[in-house]
Formats: sequence, C-alpha cells, structure tokens
Amino acid sequence: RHKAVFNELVSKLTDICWDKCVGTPSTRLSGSEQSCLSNCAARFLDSSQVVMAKFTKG
Amino acid sequence: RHKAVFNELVSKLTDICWDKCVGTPSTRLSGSEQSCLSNCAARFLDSSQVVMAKFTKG
Amino acid sequence: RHKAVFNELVSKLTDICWDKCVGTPSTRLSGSEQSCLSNCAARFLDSSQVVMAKFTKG
Amino acid sequence: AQEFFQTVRDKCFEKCVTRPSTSLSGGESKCLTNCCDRYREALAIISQAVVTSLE
Amino acid sequence: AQEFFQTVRDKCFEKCVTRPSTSLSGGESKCLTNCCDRYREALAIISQAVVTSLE
Amino acid sequence: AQEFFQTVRDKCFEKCVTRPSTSLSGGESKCLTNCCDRYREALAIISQAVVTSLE
Repeated sequence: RHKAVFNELVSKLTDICWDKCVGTPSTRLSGSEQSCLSNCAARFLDSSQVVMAKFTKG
Repeated sequence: RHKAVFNELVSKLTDICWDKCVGTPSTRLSGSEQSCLSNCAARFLDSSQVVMAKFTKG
Repeated sequence: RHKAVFNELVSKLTDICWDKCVGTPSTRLSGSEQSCLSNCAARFLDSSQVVMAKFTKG
Repeated sequence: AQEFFQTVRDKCFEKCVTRPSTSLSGGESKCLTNCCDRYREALAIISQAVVTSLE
Repeated sequence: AQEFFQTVRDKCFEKCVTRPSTSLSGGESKCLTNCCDRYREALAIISQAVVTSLE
Repeated sequence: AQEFFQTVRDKCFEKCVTRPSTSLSGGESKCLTNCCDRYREALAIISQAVVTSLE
C-alpha cells in the first residue's frame, strides 16, 4: 500500500517536473536539468506542507 | 444531487478561469482579476449554450 | 470492442492534434491545418511504435 | 456524446474567449460556432488518417 | 476536501515555484500562502457568478 | 506499465514532434528514443529525491 502511494507520487512529480525542467531530449540530461528535477521534487513536497499548514490553520 | 453538480461546475470553472485570469498571487486579487474571473464564469456558461445550440441543430 | 478502442484513439488524437495544428477557428480549415492534422495522427502512431520498440528492447 | 460535447465546449472556449468581458462579442460567438464545425472536421480528418495508417 | 487540497497545491506550485532551487525562498513561501487565499477568493467569486447567471 | 508507456509516448511526442510532417525525420526518431531514456532517468532522479526528502 505504501509502495503504491510512493509510486503514484513519483509518477506525478516526474510528470510535473519533466515539463518544468527538461528541454528537447538529447543523449544525456545536463547538470542543470538534473538538479532542477531533484529540486523540483523536493520543493513540491515543501510546497505541500506550506499549503497543508495553510489549510489546517485557515 | 443538484448541489454536487453545482460544486463540480464551480470547481471546473475556477480551474479554467484561474489560469486565464490570475497572475502571480499577491496579497489581494486586483480589480481586473476579479472582473475577469466573474466574466470568465458567465461567458463559459454562455459558450456552453452556443455550443449546445450548435449540437442540437447540427 | 475494437470500435471502442478506435473511437477512443481518434478522440485522443483529435485532442492532441487540435492544439498542435489549429489556430483561431474560422469558416474553414486551411490546407496546412488539414495536412498538419492528418500528419499529426500518422506521426503519433509512428511515435507509438518507436517508443514501444524502445520499451521492448530496453 | 455528453463527453464529446464537453470536449468541444472546453476546447472552443479556450481558443475563442481569450479575454472574457461583460458579454460574448459577435466575434466570439462566430468563433464558437465555427469552432464546433472545425472540431468535427478535424475529427473526421484524423479518423481517416488513422484508418489509412492501420491499413 | 482532499481533492481541493491537491488542486490548490498543484496550481500554486505551478504559479509560485517556476525555477525550483535548493530551498523554498521567502518569496516563494509567501506566494504559496497568498495563492491559497487567492484561490479560495477566486472560488467564491466564481460561485457567485454562477448563482447570478442561473437566476 | 501500460500507463507508464502511454505517459512516455505522450510526453515524448509532445516534445519531439512539434511540426508533424509526411514522415518521422531522423532527428525526430532520435529525439523519441533519447526521450524514453531521459524520462526513465528523470523518474530515477525524482524517486531518489523523494526518498531523501522523506528520510
């Protein structure tokens, strides 16, 4: 069950972050594309917490 | 049941009109953002009728 | 059953290719919009095969 | 059919009503009715292209 | 409510975090909290507009 | 797996075939195969980033 939630989250983040971070696909991801992807996933999780906190305290 | 249809419509319109009308979120919605949102919802309902009429008479 | 799969594919392709190929709707589709639509559908099917081959051989 | 109606409505609103104002302008209304016809035309072209590709 | 939370989170991340970096900046955090309030405001405006249109 | 195939196909068609012509060009084909590999790489990077964030 946890595995399924994790996989769904990773799929969703890859979908969002791919559009935000990657240009025309070539033979490798550039360093900046790689760090953008990694940061994008981490910042999305941060953003979830900010929005969740806002929803909880109103 | 009507309440559920209404809520679904409002959610969908907010989704569409948010992208069309609102820029970077700040401490308030500007007057033009507010009227854009309101007009967007009303014009969407008008457009539904135009498209529906077109579907009915072919 | 095949009919349903065909209809679903055509709907999906029209959705994607409409955004790629058609500008502001007027009284007719231009020649270039028409060929773009037709090519878009055919190239999507080609692309499916390329991606499928890549998935199969890894 | 209901689903197709919604697709056409959403796509046509997107393309035809870019800056919503206090009423639907004549140009926007015309664009919407043209859009319904063009979307159906696009569907027919793509349907034909898929049939040809599968042959 | 869960669905609404996800919509707000996705829309606000899209608008507020355009170039993700090693941490959330003060401006991005502020944008996210403002965005939650503005999205709710937008929902209220549209809800009102729909009620008015249906009258 | 079927769903992942569809996601990759749709994303890669979007990025690689911007102006569809009478056949897939060499550049478009190369872009599509690169895209499959890069999408998988992106998935691995993000999977790792999520694991790290949850630790």
